[in-house]
Amino acid sequence: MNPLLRVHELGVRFHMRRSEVVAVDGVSFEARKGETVGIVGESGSGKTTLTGAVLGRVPISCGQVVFRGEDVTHATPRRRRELTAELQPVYQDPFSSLNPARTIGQTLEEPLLVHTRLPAGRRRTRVEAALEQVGLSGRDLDRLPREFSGGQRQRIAIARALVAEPSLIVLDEAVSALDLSVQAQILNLLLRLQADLGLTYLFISHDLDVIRHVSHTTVVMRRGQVVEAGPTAEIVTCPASEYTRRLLDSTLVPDPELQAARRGRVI
Amino acid sequence: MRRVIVKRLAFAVPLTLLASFLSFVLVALSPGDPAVTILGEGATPEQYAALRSQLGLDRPLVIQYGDWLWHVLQGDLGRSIITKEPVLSGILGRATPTMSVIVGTTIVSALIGVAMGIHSGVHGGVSGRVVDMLSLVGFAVPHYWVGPALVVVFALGMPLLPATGYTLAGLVLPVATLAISGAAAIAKQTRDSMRATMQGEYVRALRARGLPERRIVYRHALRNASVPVVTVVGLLVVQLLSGTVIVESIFAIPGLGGLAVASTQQHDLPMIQGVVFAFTMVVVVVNLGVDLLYLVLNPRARVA
Amino acid sequence: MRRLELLIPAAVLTLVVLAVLFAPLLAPHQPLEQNLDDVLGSPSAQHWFGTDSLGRDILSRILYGGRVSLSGAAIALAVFVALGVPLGLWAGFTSGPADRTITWLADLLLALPTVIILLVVLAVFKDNEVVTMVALGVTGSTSMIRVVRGATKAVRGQVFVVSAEGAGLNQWHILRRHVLPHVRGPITVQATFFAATAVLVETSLGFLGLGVQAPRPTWGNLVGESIQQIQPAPWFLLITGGVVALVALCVGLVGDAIRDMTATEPDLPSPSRPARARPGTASTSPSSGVLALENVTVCHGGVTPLVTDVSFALRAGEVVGLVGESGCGKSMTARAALGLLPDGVELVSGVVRVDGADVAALSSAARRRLLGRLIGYVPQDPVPSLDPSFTVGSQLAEVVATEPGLSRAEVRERCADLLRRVRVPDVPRVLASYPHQISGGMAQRVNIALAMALRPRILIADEPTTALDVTVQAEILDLLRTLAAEQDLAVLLVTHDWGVVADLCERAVVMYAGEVVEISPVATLFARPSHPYTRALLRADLRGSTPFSQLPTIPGVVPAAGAWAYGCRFADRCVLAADECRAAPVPLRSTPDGVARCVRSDELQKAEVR
Amino acid sequence: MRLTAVCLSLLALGATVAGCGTSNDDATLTMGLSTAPTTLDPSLAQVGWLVNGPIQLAYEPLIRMGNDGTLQPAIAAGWKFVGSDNTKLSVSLRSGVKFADGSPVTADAVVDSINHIRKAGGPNASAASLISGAKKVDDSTVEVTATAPVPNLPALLTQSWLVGDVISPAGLAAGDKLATTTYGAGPYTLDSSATVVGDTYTFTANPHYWNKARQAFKRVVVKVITDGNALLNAMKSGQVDFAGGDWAAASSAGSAGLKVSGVGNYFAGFFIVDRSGATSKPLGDVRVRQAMNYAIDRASIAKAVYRGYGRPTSALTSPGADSYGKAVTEAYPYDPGKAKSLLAEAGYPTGVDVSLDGCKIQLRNCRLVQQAMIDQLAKVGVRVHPEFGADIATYTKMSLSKKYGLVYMSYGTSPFNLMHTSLASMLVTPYNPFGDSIPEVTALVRKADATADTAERNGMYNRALTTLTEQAWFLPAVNHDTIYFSRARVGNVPDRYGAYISAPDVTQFTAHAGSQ
Repeated sequence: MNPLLRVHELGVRFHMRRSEVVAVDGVSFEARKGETVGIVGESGSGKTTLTGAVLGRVPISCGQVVFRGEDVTHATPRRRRELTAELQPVYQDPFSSLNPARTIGQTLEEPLLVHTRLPAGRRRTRVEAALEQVGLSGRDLDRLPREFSGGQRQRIAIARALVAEPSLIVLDEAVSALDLSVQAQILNLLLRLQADLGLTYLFISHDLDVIRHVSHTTVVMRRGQVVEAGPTAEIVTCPASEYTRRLLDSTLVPDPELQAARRGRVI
Repeated sequence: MRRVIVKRLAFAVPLTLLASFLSFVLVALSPGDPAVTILGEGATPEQYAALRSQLGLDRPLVIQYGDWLWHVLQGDLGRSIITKEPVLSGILGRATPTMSVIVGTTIVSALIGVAMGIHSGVHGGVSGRVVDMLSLVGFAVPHYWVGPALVVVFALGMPLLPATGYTLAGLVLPVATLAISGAAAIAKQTRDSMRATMQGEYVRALRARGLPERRIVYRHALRNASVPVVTVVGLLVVQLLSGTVIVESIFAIPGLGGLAVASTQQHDLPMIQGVVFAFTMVVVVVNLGVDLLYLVLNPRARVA
Repeated sequence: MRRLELLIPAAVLTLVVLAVLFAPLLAPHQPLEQNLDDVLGSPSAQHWFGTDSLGRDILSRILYGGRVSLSGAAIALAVFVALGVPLGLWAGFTSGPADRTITWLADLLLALPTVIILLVVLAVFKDNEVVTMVALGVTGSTSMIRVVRGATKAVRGQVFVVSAEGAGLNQWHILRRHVLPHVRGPITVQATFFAATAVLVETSLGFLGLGVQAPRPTWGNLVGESIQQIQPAPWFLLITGGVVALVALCVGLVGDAIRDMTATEPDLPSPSRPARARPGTASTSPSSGVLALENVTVCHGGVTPLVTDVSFALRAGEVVGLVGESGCGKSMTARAALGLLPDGVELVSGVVRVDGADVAALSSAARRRLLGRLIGYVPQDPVPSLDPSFTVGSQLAEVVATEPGLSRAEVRERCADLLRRVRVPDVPRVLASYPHQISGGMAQRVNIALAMALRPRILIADEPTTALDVTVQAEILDLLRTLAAEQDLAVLLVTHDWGVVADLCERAVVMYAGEVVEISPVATLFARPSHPYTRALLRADLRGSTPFSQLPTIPGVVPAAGAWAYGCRFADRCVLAADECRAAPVPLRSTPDGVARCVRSDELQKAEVR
Repeated sequence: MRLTAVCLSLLALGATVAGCGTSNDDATLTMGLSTAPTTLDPSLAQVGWLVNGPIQLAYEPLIRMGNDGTLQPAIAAGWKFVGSDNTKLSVSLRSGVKFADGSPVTADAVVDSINHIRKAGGPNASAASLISGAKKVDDSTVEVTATAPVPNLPALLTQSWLVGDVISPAGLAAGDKLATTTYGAGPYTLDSSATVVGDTYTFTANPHYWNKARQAFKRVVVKVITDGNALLNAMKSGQVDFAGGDWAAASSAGSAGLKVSGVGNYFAGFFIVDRSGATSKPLGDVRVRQAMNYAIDRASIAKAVYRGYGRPTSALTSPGADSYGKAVTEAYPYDPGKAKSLLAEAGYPTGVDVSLDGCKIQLRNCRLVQQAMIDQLAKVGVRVHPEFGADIATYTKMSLSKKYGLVYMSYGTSPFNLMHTSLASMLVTPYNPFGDSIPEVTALVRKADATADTAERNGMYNRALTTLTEQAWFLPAVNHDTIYFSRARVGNVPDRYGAYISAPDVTQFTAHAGSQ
């Protein structure tokens, strides 16, 4: 089966005044339909630039991005806009990713205005359906973002991504700013949606624990390069690279004894 | 730092050229005739024509401008058509009073405005409201209103200060007139940016380190809040260049504003060009100064 | 109050505009009607504002004159907005060549003397008010361009704009729907101030004898005429200038009010319900610790409780975690302990003791001396918590030098030493660096060094590793652990991460909805939580979960401050909740080695065992 | 540290500024000007304004016109017409007179100066053009010849008309510098180092001046203060000793202890320049022009606008002028009824429309007079449509464009032959842009010019003026004074000046002993 998304030897360079910064260097991976690719890395690893390149927001210096068999590396702006129906992002901060001046309904119908010619009534139905999919109600349409909690806003952001009925959702640190209990709710939601709708996720996170929970394959990045990639289970159990091992060792375990043991301490 | 200076100066050349060309064309296209100004009302049309040709005013505009530019490049700003005074000495003679008014106003406005702004921004509450109100009143009351009122009170009522003229004491009233609105604008900006800065995380951290509040406000917050204030001060200086006209008239100060008005009305092209040149230079220098101050105040701007 | 500040000037302005609009109906006299036998008459019953130099009624002339002047200002304003807004949006939105060109043109306009431009326009167009005001709008538009450009650039970077682009919206839609509404505030402010400026400039031209010529009245030529008559009739200028000043003031006030209304308010809960008195609970913690909070209650605006009845204590050398989700009051508790509550938030009751002394009883100067010397603070965001304008060295020296009697060299050596103690490599370079030049982890070390500079006995760290990478987080936690052990430091660690608690803390204080729900040693807490919230929150942690499995969650959300239930605040989300939970406020009860605020702790323990 | 730097620069600034201050001691006369002189060159200066003050200070005329109007010897010790037709004037020069640079004033210098000014083509061209030449008769005698009989030829050689101001040979050779420096033999000489062109002109006593009695001050400072209120404030606070003022401020100045004196010779009103109906046909009808004259309530305007310093007049003449006669000044009493019936008679019962080249600058209350007259004309059906030039030059150009039926009038009394030349001869001037003339009036004036007997000559001038007034070529409203304020320390300021004096000659003032 052909992968839904194939990224091949992707490179992104930024030209500063005097120097050139290589933000992403020769990154390759594939995302199959209905599966999740987790991209994990610390700050400066180039993971955000990578998503930008996939979404067409950052100019690609070399390599290829192939979506559904189509080379979209240098797609025209017009084609890019069409592609947004298929490729939707969800960002980290639920407080700033929704326009505070517009109602939920207005924000959610935007993708429909762009990608469809549905009449207002049908648009509303679709938006309500999306809201219900993420566990909110159609009654919330006319409310403003500030009336919702952080978790609810992230649900709304997910609903916005769902409205256009995409096949791939890029989740850029989508649960990093959430509290523990809310994070669990959103992860549950994402997993359920994937199962129900056959969605493909590109899941970006600095948190190896989150990646471990949601992704089928994992790409570990550092300084713009892939450190290692492969099935998640393999990577977290027997990492091939020293860096991945250090990442794993650095994660904390919510168990005092275990944690003390991991840190080589005795209580 | 050198980059900024070079960039600004490189920017200054086309700016000066375009500004001078635009003003040249604009003024030349407006009605009015220096020949009539010189010869008065009683001359014959032939005499006017002869004088115009003697002054070179009958040539095509582009030639006239090119001629002017050629001389400027050789360091010669020419002479006034009307008074025959060398433009350079005319500008310099007028620039000193104007610049003293501007510099005085800027300093006074900045001192008062920043003090008021800090007070309002840090303490807020009623005193903040009072500062807001004062700055609005300062903004709304016209100069032609304040100026004469100050003269009546301080020069005629209790003769503390001279009513007119360019002396150190004579600068007090004009500077006061202008500083009322100037301080208002600066106070507003200072208040807004102080308020934002005082909510910054490092201010909380500084407090948590037990530093005295005065030190936090004046050493840390003020410095970080000052970048937009510097912008406003820079704009104030530029606006004052034209803004002094009224005050120069009220207090009989021989300045650039009055010169701009008079030479425009007399169609004195070389003099107007000189004024525009001086204005542009001030704008360039002020912008450069503002940029350099940014660098001093904001280390993040230094590397890039 | 806010509304009045808008309503009063708006009402005055409306009155003026209406009066001017209906001048033919309202004016008591014809504006051109002369009476040479009654020139410069003082205000009287017949002529409320007196008469001018040709015996014309000043009130009527002001009313009619306003039609020219106010419509002139409206024209200038229209040009100002029509030119400044699109260009500013364009420059701010696109950046690149368009941005540079527009900025350059705006600078050029700034360099051209406005006086000369207006004079030339007046000369070419024979005192045509419309053209003059258009010219004024054009020259003024630089400021609008600058402001709109800046505001647009700020909005441009916002995530919701990026999201909208991601949703496939084209630029026009994004500008119209997402950028414009947010730039509207600054635009309105600029526009109102320019409108007032336009009125002032029009009359200033009148002062210089320029602009529309008499007999047709305008505010400008009325001002011009009244200036000429200032000697025999000073009230003439008083009135004409006064009308101008009044209008300018009201326009400015409206602008100010609009700015205040559009300015983003800090996200603090608004005062809604008065804090209900909780039944008194005995101080459960011994006040023997270096830091002790006793029944601390913190309110916003004097009425909305943010933290209620919090008591706990720290012993020297002990690391205590303050755990909970956002909105539970843990940060506010930490700030109450520091004595640095935000504006509008205050300690309503309870005592904070540092080394046994009631902090509230101290003078503010003495309280400040505690900070740094007895209590150190490590913030959440390491880089923004350092002043960007000073080098690390100078910020360190500033704190170190508060200790008297140190020479410069000693101060310098102490600073270097402090950095070495927080294991900063390459100390000289870091000392000379500005905050933006060092990494987050390094900045957090600097923050810790700053907190430790005066050798405090207590360290309050608010989510000190949340903003850091995991590898760095481990190092910082190790550092804190070492410092606590070596210097016998009491550490209060605010965190939402069970992993951090497990790694570093000996005891944990769990907060929910503004109150302490459980205090236990961490070993007990993780093994046998005594409060259902603790248990639920521990279970929600995905570490140790089966991949792709549905995680246990807590239904609902943390209630907002002020919207807390009368009984158990967690009852609505609790699987064990019974009627008795909702009946009355639940006091803290002792558990085998701590306290918990649950009436069904015992059932919980049983359920846990099962 | 930065603050210190600011303070230091502020102090430095203060020092420079303080250096520019003017001291106001007894030996210094400070006079205020409301307009900056465009030039210091007598050959290019405007006649008749106080603006000429600086020139009067530095240039000695052949003959000095006293502030009372009498002609007094100056460089010329005496003068007389040669023959009886008023065309040739013999001027004998005083010996030992020197220019400020120390060189002697010779007959050659006088001849060269007169011929230079005559040919300079300055604003004074119309008066200067009456002189056809000057020639040296011997070392102490110069003969000045007129193109036609000019009975007031001696007056042209006074400082009032500038032609007699003698410029030194060095000055004649100086070119453009003549505009910014002085080269005269007058009582004072310009101190360029203490002068800011357009703002402050400082004059010091000329050590070579022939008549020490006329040097009342060691220094004369001329300050330009364009704003009338600022000028008055400067006087009230003692910064300025003598300056022109405004009618509106007269009473306030008087109560502040300033002496108010009036120079009475200006006419305010309109020239009806389109007498053939080119711009507006009705103006070609004398009845329409007369109707306009009947429509003006001159007494009210005089009182309201000039506050006791203006008199109604129907004709362009003042008491003391050669053409004066009471009857002609009262030719058109205020009679709107008659104005309407004249208009109806001329075939315009619904009124007429005329254009006006209006006055915009602050010139002798012109804007108020203009508005008052437009209002009064409108009441009888003459609708005036004004346009305004931004400055005098534009105003002049507009009137010469022949597009306006009326031209604003702010005009000073002159000897009648000069007035006739610029108002009613074939000459095209801003006051007579269509170059109109009435042959019999011209003939009468020519005849008068050649008449030696003063009374007979003045009678003929009056008849010529009466004809022009009856033809309603002009629409004067008020004959008004211009106002001058002086502080008590200035002496010898006359209450009234001579008829042709348009601006006081400050060199005739004295320092009032013991004042201040």
